[in-house]
Amino acid sequence: MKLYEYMGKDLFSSYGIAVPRGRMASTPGEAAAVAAEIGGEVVVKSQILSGKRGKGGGILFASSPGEAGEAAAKILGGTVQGLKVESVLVEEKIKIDRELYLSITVDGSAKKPVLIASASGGMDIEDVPDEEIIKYHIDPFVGLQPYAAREITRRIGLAGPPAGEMNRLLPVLYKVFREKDAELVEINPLVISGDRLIAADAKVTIDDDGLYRQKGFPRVEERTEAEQKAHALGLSYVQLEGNIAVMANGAGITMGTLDTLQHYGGSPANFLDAGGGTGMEETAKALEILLETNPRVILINIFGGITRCDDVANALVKVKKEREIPVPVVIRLVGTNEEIGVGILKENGFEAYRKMDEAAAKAVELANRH
Amino acid sequence: MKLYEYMGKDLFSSYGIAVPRGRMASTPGEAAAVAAEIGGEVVVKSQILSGKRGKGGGILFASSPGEAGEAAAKILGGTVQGLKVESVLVEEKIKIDRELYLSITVDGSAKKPVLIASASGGMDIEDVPDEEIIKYHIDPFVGLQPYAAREITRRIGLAGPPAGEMNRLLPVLYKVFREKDAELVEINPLVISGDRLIAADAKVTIDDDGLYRQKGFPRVEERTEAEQKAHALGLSYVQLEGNIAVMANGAGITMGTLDTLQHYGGSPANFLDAGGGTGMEETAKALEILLETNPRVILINIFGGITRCDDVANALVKVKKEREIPVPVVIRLVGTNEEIGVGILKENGFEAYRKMDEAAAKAVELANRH
Amino acid sequence: MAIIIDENTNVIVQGATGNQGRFHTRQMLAYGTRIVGGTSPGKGGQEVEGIRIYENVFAAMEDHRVDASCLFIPAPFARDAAFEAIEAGVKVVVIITEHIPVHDEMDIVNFARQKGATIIGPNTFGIVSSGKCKIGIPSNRFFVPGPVGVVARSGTLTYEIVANLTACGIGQTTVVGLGGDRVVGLSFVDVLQKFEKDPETKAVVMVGEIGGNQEEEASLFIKKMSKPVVAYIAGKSAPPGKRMGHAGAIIERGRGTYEGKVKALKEAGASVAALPFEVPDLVRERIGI
Amino acid sequence: MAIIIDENTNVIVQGATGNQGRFHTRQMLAYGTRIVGGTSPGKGGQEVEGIRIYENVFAAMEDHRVDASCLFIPAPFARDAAFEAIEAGVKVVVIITEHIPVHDEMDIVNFARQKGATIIGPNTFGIVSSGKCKIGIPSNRFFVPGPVGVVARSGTLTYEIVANLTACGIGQTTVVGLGGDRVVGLSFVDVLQKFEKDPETKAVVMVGEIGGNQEEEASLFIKKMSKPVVAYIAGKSAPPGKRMGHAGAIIERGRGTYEGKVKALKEAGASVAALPFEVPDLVRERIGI
Repeated sequence: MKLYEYMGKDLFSSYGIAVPRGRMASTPGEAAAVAAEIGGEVVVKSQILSGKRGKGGGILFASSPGEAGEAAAKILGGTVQGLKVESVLVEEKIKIDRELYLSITVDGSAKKPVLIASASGGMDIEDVPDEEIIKYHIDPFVGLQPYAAREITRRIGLAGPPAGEMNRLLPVLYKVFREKDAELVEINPLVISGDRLIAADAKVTIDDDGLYRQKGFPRVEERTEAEQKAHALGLSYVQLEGNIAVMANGAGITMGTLDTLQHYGGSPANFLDAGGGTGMEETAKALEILLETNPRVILINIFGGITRCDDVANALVKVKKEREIPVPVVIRLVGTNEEIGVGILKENGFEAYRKMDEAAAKAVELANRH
Repeated sequence: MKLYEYMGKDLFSSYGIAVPRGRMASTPGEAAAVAAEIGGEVVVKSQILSGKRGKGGGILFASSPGEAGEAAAKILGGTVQGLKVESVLVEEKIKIDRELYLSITVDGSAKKPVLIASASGGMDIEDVPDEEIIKYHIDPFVGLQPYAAREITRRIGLAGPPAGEMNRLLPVLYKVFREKDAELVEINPLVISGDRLIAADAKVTIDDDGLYRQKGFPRVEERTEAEQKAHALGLSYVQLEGNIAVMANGAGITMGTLDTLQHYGGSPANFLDAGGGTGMEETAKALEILLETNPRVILINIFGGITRCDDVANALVKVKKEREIPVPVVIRLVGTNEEIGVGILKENGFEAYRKMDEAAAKAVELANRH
Repeated sequence: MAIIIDENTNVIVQGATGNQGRFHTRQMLAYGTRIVGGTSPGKGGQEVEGIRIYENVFAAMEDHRVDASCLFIPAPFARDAAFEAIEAGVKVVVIITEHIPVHDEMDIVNFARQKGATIIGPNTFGIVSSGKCKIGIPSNRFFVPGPVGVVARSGTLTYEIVANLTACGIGQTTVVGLGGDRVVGLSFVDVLQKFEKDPETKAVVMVGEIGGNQEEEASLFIKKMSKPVVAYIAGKSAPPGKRMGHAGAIIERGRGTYEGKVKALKEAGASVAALPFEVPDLVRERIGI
Repeated sequence: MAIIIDENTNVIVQGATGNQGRFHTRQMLAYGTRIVGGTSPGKGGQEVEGIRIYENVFAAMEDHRVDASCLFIPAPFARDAAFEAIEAGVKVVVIITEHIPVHDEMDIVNFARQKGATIIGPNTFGIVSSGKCKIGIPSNRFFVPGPVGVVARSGTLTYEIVANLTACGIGQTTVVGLGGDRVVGLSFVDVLQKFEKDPETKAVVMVGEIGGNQEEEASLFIKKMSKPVVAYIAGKSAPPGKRMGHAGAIIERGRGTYEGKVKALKEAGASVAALPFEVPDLVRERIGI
């Protein structure tokens, strides 16, 4: 779950990490009030779950409360990077002497947290050459110890008061990362402003699987309505542009199904992974979600392991009995209780394929026939 | 630093470990007041830094506030196990269904914390055979995890609600041990009272070397006045019964000096380890401490490493100049700046030996001459 | 021969009294897996499918040599259960559980490294040494002995490919599910190394996915392998996965795409199937059967 | 030959700019120790006794191979400094500092175990391979090459015994100070094993103390040694040390007394000196010089 910048900064602040003074606002009036409270020049930043807002016109400067209100009015309700802006963060404009980059994330290869830092921060961090990027892997049983912080600071090349600030910041940032089940904590830019280090941005992603033990976070929703509905059923769903609705069980086989469809010239309407052990009721609901996308064909590809073929067949029959299915359904069904499932389908007028490629080819043929 | 039982229980209580209701009292009146507050039967326990109070008459029972006051009057100001009692702990008398033993301490061989538990707790724990004692070593980087707690509980042989209580207690006790720089946390007996586990005693020792970062503990003083004085100078001092005052530099060589004295029939008045790098001023003060014990002879055994022989010699001369030294001083002096030191001593009428055995023999001879 | 587990592997099932645990204990027994016990706190002494239930792994090990463990433990308790198995001395720990927090996964994998244990998963279908031992959840019917080692990131896609192989008369030495999560115990390279050393394995099928850089790392090892590798990479047409801010980009540095993975594998000498059902033909081609 | 360190050992001094660090850097250089650098945060680039000071151990290792480190770091910072050396890859870490909290000592020793480093100390005088390398604080004059390995718990008593040996014409291969604290990196057994394997060491002198059960554990190994061992145990007449509640008694179970240690050592075939100055004669007797 991604956090909005203002939430990430609130989180940082609660750990004693310095952030610019400021507050979230949902209306131009609120924005002007926050600007008045801060005094002087302010920055008005659109709150969306994406980076590169600066280049997208999502960050404006203002030198009075009136200007701040106007800036907020320009941004609020509009879109930045294709995302609707519902709130802004109004904060003091800080003096920037230098911009650094700092983050901690999970390194799947090393199977450890990795701290990434660079003396060259700011918008173009992805173009900074590898030799200017510092990577430090953290043993989860040891944590980020003071000596490691000093070594990272040394490699960044800091000296004087900002070096001391960095030595203090690094273990705290790891603490946030660990205690909050974060997959990512990123500060870009981390600004040197006089003697101080200030987190001028905050990008925090909380591990969805860790949310059950992370109380006190507002729930941020990034999914479309259909995706939310699928998620509530324990299904993984992504909307796509095509006209063949797809349901399979397992992320890999769902991807394989899409690949096969495209191979035969078809165009998938969605990615729906029904998971490994979904029962009859969930399967029926998943079908409902597919139908709502108004596809030309539905392709169901089930390789039964934990999922039982008879459950899938019964679910299909149930949906058919409850409502009309206005488009053809192509089913591939093998695995656990395959014979029973195929029998149920036949009795109810569905044809079942044993081979994935044949089923995919058939679905493409039907979609293109219209 | 050992904590009094009531301090240990306050500490446990602050971590959510169940202890009997009660409070410390310094007068019979206070004891009666605490008993009245608790109601019903109470226990009045002398607060001394030693075990086996029960066998020594230091624990009395009372069934009314009046009786509690009388019990406190009996104990307060007296001695238990040779120690003066200045306070008592008055607490509810708990129902004892069973007594267990539980502690965590440092295992110098394994170089790890070790948790020790036994289903047979109570006063005679030291006589419980090894096979009824459970030892579990804790990796300091991993801590005491829930699975380990369950395994210990299983090996103790607990079932039902007390097993659940034990599973919760064990990681908390380790937390106390680790967070408070403890060398020992011991609960004996740990009482099963109905469904509950209650710490009926609390023995906690805080690592002296960790005290600098352990705020919030009252300082408990176990040393004699002379020992305190020596400790304030960074010296390690223990009072003994004999008549030859001894000073050496290093715990091992001080022990070796005592051994050698006894070998020649002498009797040491003290153990004074002046440490490895003590300067002139500290050495002079250490001499003052020795003189206060009114010995017959003083034996100084210095093998100079960090300690410089000239510093020791100068210290001796300084003391001699400032005050009369009423007893003979035998000095053994070798090592760093030996020649300078021996020169200074000779100039000032002291004789220096090079060999430890000769110096010890001389000291014994002088002590026995009187 | 086979890798990691074989007919002599003694297995316990952690969480054997739950629905999943019970069902798959029965399935594994039916496959011939030597299950010597199950665990379930508070249920020591019971029986499930004729298997004795113990309070914990330590208790089971008082009665049996235990070589491997299979976890059917809910995500919030999986870290503790895995630690228990590792500390008790179990050398192969198969974690079926999905949705384990990634910090717990890092803890598990690093604890296992310290103690010299092999973690399979989390979020895996498990591991099958065909005809000898199955630890995990795939259905029994498709796994038959033969000359091909299979290593995969995802489950059902692997069943698909294994079933295709079996249908074409190509059996498997061992089929390893690495697990679908970001942090898992084994990488492709770890398993390829074992297959390279296993005398019965004549070729390896590797089932990858877009994202991460495991397949690229595997390519470096494949270059040095004496045995042929056939790969399929899922996700040619998949929507882009979520990205971990700039940090993710810095770690991946352009790796992780379908095209990049296929290029790396082909340059390393692997055959790459465009679609899952092409795998058996490519295997035939490479081992000449 | 010698154990642990020799004439090729490259040493850095952590905390080289303090009084102690500076003094002993000079002394070690005078003994012939190959000191390649010192560390002191914030003082990188300075020089002490002609030795370059680095910001930290990592920086020193960019310029030099570093085999061993000697810590003159105040107790509150010793844990972190030791961790730094260990993680940087230093394989022998000598910790002179006394009064380090015991929990920090456990952390240091267990971290070193994970990383394969040897900790000498804390609260040790150090280690001397006579004529080759001295890491620590003993004065240079008494340590001359010869056939006897020395291992001890306490400092000054060791100087006493080494000086006696040297005065009698018996030099030393290596003299190891285990350290006086309850938790230290090496035990008597660890060092005895190394001396047993060292071809130049003909006999071992072991200087123990009352308390703990290290000497009893060493006795079990001495039984199997091919080389003679001469021991002295200090504290025959010492006041009893502080006891860790019942827990201490349960761990020691009657071991730890002077009589028990001497009995165990004698039964294992060691010669036991009643007083420190008897050691040289016993050594002569055992190696026939």
